[in-house]
Amino acid sequence: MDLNDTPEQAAYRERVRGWLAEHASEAPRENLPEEEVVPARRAWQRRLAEAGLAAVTWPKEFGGQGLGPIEQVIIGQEFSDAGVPGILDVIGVGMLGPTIMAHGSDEQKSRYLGPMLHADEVWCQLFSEPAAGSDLAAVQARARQQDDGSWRLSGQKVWTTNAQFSAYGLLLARTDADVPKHKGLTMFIVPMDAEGVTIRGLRQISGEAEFNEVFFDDVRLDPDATVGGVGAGWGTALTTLMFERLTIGSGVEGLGYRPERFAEAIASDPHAAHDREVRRRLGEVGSELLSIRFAGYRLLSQLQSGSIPGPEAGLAKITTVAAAIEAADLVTDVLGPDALSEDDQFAYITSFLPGLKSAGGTEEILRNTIGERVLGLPPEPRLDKGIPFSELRAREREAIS
Amino acid sequence: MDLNDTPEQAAYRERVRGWLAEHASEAPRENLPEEEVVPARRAWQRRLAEAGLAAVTWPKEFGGQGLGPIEQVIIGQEFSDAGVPGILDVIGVGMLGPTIMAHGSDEQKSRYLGPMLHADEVWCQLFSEPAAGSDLAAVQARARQQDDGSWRLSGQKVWTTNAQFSAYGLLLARTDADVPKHKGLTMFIVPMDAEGVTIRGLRQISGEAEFNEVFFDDVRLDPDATVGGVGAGWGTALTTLMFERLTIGSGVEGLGYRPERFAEAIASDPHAAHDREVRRRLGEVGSELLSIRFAGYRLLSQLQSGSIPGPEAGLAKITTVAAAIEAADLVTDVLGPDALSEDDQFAYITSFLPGLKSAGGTEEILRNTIGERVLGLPPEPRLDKGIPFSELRAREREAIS
Amino acid sequence: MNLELSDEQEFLRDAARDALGRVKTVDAAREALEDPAQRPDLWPTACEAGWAGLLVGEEGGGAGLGAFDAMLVAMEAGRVLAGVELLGHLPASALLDAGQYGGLSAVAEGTRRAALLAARPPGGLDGDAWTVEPRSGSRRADAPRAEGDRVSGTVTWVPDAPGADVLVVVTGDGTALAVDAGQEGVSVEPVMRYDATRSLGHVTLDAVHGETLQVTPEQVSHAWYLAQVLLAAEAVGTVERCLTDAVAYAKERFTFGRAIGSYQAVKHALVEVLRRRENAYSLLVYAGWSYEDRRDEFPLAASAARSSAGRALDFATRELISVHGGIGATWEHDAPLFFRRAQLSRRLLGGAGEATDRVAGELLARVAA
Amino acid sequence: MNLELSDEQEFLRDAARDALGRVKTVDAAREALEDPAQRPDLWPTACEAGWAGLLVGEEGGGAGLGAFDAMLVAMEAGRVLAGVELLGHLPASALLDAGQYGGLSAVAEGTRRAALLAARPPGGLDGDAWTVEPRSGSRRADAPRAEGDRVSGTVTWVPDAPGADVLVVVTGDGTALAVDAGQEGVSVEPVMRYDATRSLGHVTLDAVHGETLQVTPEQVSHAWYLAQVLLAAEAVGTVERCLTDAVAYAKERFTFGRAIGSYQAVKHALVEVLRRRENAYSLLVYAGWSYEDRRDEFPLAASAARSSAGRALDFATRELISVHGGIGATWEHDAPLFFRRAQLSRRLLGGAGEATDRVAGELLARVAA
Repeated sequence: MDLNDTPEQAAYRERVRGWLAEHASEAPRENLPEEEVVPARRAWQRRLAEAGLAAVTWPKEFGGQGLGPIEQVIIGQEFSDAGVPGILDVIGVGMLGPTIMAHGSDEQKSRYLGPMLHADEVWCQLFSEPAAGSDLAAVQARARQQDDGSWRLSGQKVWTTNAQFSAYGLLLARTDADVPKHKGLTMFIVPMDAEGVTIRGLRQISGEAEFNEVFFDDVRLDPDATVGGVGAGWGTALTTLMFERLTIGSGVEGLGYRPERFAEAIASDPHAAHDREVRRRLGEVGSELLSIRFAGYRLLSQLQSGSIPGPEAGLAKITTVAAAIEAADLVTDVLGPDALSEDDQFAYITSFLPGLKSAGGTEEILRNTIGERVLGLPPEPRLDKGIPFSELRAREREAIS
Repeated sequence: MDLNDTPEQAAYRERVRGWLAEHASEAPRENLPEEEVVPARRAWQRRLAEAGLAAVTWPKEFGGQGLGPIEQVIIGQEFSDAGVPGILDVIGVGMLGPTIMAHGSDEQKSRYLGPMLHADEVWCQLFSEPAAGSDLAAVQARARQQDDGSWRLSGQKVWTTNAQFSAYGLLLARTDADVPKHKGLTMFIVPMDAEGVTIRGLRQISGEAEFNEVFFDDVRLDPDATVGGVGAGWGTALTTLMFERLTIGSGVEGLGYRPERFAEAIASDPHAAHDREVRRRLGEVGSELLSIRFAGYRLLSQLQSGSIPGPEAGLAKITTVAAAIEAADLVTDVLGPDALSEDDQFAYITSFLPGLKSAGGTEEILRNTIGERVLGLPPEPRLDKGIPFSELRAREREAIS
Repeated sequence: MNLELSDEQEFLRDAARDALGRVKTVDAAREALEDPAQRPDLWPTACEAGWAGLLVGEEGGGAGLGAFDAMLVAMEAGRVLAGVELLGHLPASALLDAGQYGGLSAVAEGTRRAALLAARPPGGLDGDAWTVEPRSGSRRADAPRAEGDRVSGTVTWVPDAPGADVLVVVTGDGTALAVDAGQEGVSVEPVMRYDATRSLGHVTLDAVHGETLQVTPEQVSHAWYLAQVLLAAEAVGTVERCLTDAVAYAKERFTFGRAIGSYQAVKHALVEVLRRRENAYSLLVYAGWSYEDRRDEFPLAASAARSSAGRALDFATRELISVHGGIGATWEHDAPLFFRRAQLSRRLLGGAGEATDRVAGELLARVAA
Repeated sequence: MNLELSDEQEFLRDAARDALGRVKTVDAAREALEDPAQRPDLWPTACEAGWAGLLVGEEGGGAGLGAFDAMLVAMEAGRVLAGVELLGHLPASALLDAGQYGGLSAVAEGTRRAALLAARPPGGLDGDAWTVEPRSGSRRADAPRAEGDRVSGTVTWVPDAPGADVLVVVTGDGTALAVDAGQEGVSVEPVMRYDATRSLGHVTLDAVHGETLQVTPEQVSHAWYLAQVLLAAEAVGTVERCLTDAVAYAKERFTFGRAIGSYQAVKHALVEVLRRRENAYSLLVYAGWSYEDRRDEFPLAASAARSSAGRALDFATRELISVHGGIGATWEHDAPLFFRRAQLSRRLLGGAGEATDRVAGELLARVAA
C-alpha cells in the first residue's frame, strides 16, 4: 500500500511543477469581471494545449500526450495546489472529443478535434431532456431526414453546461419512433449558431443560471452531421457516458468539500465546538468526507492498474452530496440565520446541493444499477422492453389522463 | 377537541372500576411459576367472561355485550391502571371468533364460540408459512379432499402464538393449485390434538420461544371443517386481517414504550442527562413516542365515530418499532455493556424488536399498501396476476436454479 | 373522547383556506426574493377574518378561541407560504390579554399589531435566566433588562417586528412589558434571509418606556411555547402541500415505462412524508389539548410538536425537490420556495434543535420529580 | 500510488481465511451463548499463523508487518465471528516492542499472550488525564495509578484479559507498565455480555509489580488507536459477510412472483450496506497508510474508521435480519449472532460514539492550529 508517486510519476510531477513555476502568472486572475472570464479561460486552455497539458490522455495523433489518468490527476493536483484553473472545456476534451475519436468519421476527427483542444471551439453535451433524464433513451428530440440527405431537428434539451458560449454540441435525437426506444436514436453534431437554436439560462435555487435549456426549432443539419451511424446513437451515447464516469472518477476528492472547511466554521464558535451534539454530527460527516478522499485514492490505484472503475464508483457521489448537505446544515444550525445570507458560502452549498443530487442520473437509478451490476441482484420488471417508442408514449398519455 | 369521556363512557368506566375494586385480587399474581401461568389466566378469562368483560364487542347472542371499541379501550385502560392482565385468548376472541361469526356455519358458531369466550378452548391463527409471510396468498399447506368428503392436510405454519396450549386453530390451506393463487384457498378449523400435528417452539434472538412452528403430516379433517366455503379462503382471511388491524389499532399507545421509561434510565446517569448529544437523541425518540400516544387517541376518535381505521394506522407501528429501537440503543450507549445482560429490560427490547419489525407483514409491504391505498400511487407491476399457482412455483424454482 | 375537528373548527379552517387562496402567495414568495416589495400585505385579511383577536378573550374584544384553533389558521398559512404576521402577534396578544393590557381591544381588532420579542424561558443546560437569540453563533444572548419602567436591550430575528405597534418585551428575570413601538429609542431593522415570506427584524430598545404586565412566569413562558406550536403548525401545513404536490407529480411523471410513483424508492419516501406528517399532526393535537386541559404539559407538547414538525418539514421539502429530479431545483419551480421556508424556519426561535433538547429536558425533569 | 493489496497481503488474507475456516466459528458463537465452554480456543491457530508477532519488529522476533496487515487478519476474524485474542494482544505487543520489553520474543511467538488495559488517551471534553471505561454509565473512570514500580487500579471490559500472561497497564499520567498477570494482587474476572465470541474481563490490580516501558506518550496513545482500527477492521469483515448472506437470500426468496432482491426497497438497502462498507474500508486504508507514513494523522484516521465501520456494522446486521423477515430474528439463524456482535462492539473501548467525538476533536484541533 503506497500513496506516493512512482519515480516516473514523481518526474512528471516535477515537470508540471516546473512549468507552473514559470507560467502560473499567465493564468486568469480570480474575480475577473464576468464578461472577461470565458475569454481569459479560453486563452489559458490554448496555452495549456501548447504546453501539452490540456489533453494528456488523448492519443498523440490528435494532439494529446498519450498518457494515462494518473498523469491527468497529477496535473489536477498541481494546478489546484498552485491555485490556477485547468482547461475551460472539460466536457469537450474529457468526454465529447473521445467519443468523436471512437465513433466519428476521419473528416470529423480532423475538422473538430484540433479547435476543441485549443478552445477555439468549445463544445456542449445535448443529451438530457425534461422527460428523459435518468431514462436517457427516452429522448424525444426528433430529427427527420430530408430528401436531399440533410436533417431537420426539433425538440428541447436541458441541463446543458456551457451552451451559451459553445460552438458545437453533440446531440442525441430520435430518428425512428417506430422501433423500441434504444434502437431509434442517432447522434449528431450541431452548430450552436444554426438558425432555430435558442439558448436560455436555467436558474437554480440560488438564482444563478448554472445550466441552460436549449430549444431546436426545425434546425437544418448537414447530411454528414451524424456520428456513429443512423440508429446507432445509443451505443455512441454509452461511450460518452463511460468517459463521463472516468472524468468524474478522476476528479473526485469530494468536490472540494473538505471536512476542515466545515470544522473551521464551527471552530469560530467556541460554544459550539464544545457541544457534544455538534461534535457528533461533525464527527459523522467528517468521517464520511474523509472516506471519500481515500475512496478517490483507491480509484486512482485502480485506474493506474488499468481497470475502468465500475458503477460502484458512483457511491462516492451519493456520500459526498449527503455529507455536504448535512455539514452545511450543521454549520447553519450553529451560525444561525445569518449563514443563510445569499452570498454566504454555506447558503450557496445549501442551495446548490439539492440540484446536484440528481445530476448525472438520480440516486435511485444509481442504486438500481449498482444493485444489479455489482451485487448481481435481479432487475426490476421492465415494462418498456421491445415496445415501439411511439406506443410507449401513447400508453403514458393514456395512463395520465 | 376533547380527550375526556362522554357521560356514558364515564359511567361505563365507573362500572369497570367498581368491578375491579372488588375482583382485582382474583387476578393471576405476577411472577407465577411458568407452568401455572396459563391455567391461572384461563381461569381469569372465565371470570371476565362471566362478568361481561371478556368480549364486549361481540353481539349479545354469542355471549358478548354488543358494545363498541371505545368500551374495549376503556377496559384496557382500567385493567392496565389496576395492574391486572386482560383475557388470555386475544387472538381467538379478537380476531378468530369474529371471523367465525362472519363466515362460519350455525353449527360452528354454536359449537366453538362459547368455549372460546370462556377460555375452555384457546385458539391459534395458522396463516403464515416460511414462504408466505407478507405474500400471504402464497401459502403452500395443501388440503386434499378425500372420496368420503374428509380432507387430508400437509404443510407447515409458522409464527403461531399460543399453539402449544390451543385446542383449535384457524388454518388457511391451498385446495386447488391450478388456479391463480388467491382463488385456490380454503379456511379450515383444525383440532390441535389431531394425529399428525407437531408443535415446536421457535426461539427468538433473546432465546425465548415467543412463537411456534406447527407441522401437519397428513392430518385428517372432517368434511365440515371448512369455514366460508371451499375456494373462498382468501375472503375469509381478509376478514380475520381486518379484525387483526382493529385489535392492534385499539391496543396501541406504543406497545407500552412510554418515553418516560427510557428517560428514567438516562436520568440515572447525571453525566448523560447533561450531555447534549444524549438529550438530542432522547428528545427525538421522546417526540416520536409521544406522537404515537396521540395518534392512538386520534384513532379512538375515529373508531368512536364509527369509521374503521385505514391502512395508515399501520404507520404507528413503524414509528413505534423504530423509536423503541433507537431508544434502547441510546440507553445502552449510556449505560454501557452492562445493559446488554440477558436479563436486562433494555437488552430484551434490543433482542425483541428486530423480530417485531416484520411481524404482521414487513414494513416494505406496509409502505406499499399505504402508498397505493392512501396516497393513490400506482401499484408495482405484478408478475403473479392470473397465473396458476403451480406455474408460479415452477417459475420460481427455475429462476433460482 | 373526540379529537376530530368540530364543525366550528372546520369552518375556521375552510374560511382561512379560502381567504388566503385569493392571493397568489407562492408566486409572491418567489418574486419577493428579488424585490421584497412584492411581499403581499395579508394583515388586512387577518383582521377581517378575526384572526388578530383569536387568542384574546371575549371580554377583551377577541374571539376567545384556543391554541389549536390558532394552529389551524397557521397550517393554512403554511400550506401556501402566506406571510401573515400571526407568529409575532398571536403569542404577544395572549400575554397582553393575560396582563390586562390597556390597549387590548385595538390589538384584538388588529388595528394595533403586536409582536413578541422572542425571549427563551430558562431551561436546558444554560442557567436559569431568560435569553434571546444571538445575531449569529450558538451562544445565547442576554434578554433585555428593565430599570423601573425603562427597558433596554437588543433582540434579533424577531418575527413580525417590522411594522408592529406594540412590542411585548421579556426581560432576563421573566418580567413582561408592553412597549409602544412608535416611541423614540425603539429601532427596528427589517431583515430578510433566504425565505422572503417571513418578516423578521432586529430590535434595539434604548431606555424606552414599557408598561409592566401583571402576568405569571408560567404565562410568560407559555407565550414562547405558543410561538413554537405556531411554527410547528405552519410546518405541518407546508408538509401537507409538499406531499400533495409530490404525489401528483409521481403519478404523472414516467420513466422506463412506468409512473415514478410505482417505484418503491419514490413510494416509500412519500409514505415517509405522510408518516412524519401524521406524527407531527398528532403532536399538534397534544399541544392543543394540553394548552386547554393540562397546562403543565404544554411545554413538553409544544417542544415535541416543534421538533417533530421541523424534522418533517426538512424531510418533505427535500423530498419534493428530489421527486422532481433536477427540475425541482430550479428557480421557476415552487419546490425551492418550500425548501427556503424550511431552511429559515429551522433556525428561528431557538431552532428546531433547541426544541428537541427541551423535550429531553422536560422528560428528564418529569422522571426526576 | 498503489492502494491495492500486495501479493504478500493477499497471501496473508487468504491464509487467515483458510486457517479460520477450519473451525465452525459461527455455530460455536451460538453454542457459546448457552455454554461459554463451547467457545473455541483459536490462540494456537494465531500463533501458528504468526499473528502474535505481526506488529513486533524482526529484531524482537516478530514479523514486523504494518497496521493494515493486522487489519486484514482482523477482517477475516470478523467475517466468521472468530474470537481470536488479537484485539488485546496486538496493541499491547506494539507497545511492548516500542518499550523494548524483556520478554518480547515470547510475546511475539505467542507463548505469552498480552492484553492492553484499555486506557483512553486524553482528548475530547473531559480533561487531560487518561481514563478507563466505567463498569456502567457514561462517566469515565480514573485510569490506574503507579507509585514507583507498584501499580493499582481497576479497569473494566478489558478485551482478551482472561488468560493473558502480560498486562500492559496505562496510568492516569500516560505511563505504560508491563505487569505479569500471574502475580498475586492481579485479579481478572471474566465477563460475557450478549456476544459470546468476545473474551472480556474486569481487571483489578492491587499494588502489583510493573516494569515501566520506555515509550513516548504518542506511542502509548497509538496503542489505543490500534485497538480502534482492529475493532473497525473486524466490523468491516462482518459487514462483508452480512452483505454476502443478505444478497444470496434476496436472490432466492420470492414474494408476489418476484425475487425480493428485485424490489427497490431491498435492493437500495443492500446497496446502502455496500456504500457503508466502501466508506469504512477506505478509512481502514487511510488508517493503515497514516500509521506508516503520516503518524500524526493516525488518531484522526483510526477514529474515523472506528466511527464509520461501527455505523456500517450496526446498519448491516439490522439489514441482514430485516431482509430475512421474521426468520432472521430466530435463534437458529446466523443473523442474530452478527447482530449480537454489533451490539456489544458498539459499546466497547469508548464506544463508537466516542470515536465520532474524537474525529470532531481532531478536526477542530487541526483548524485551530
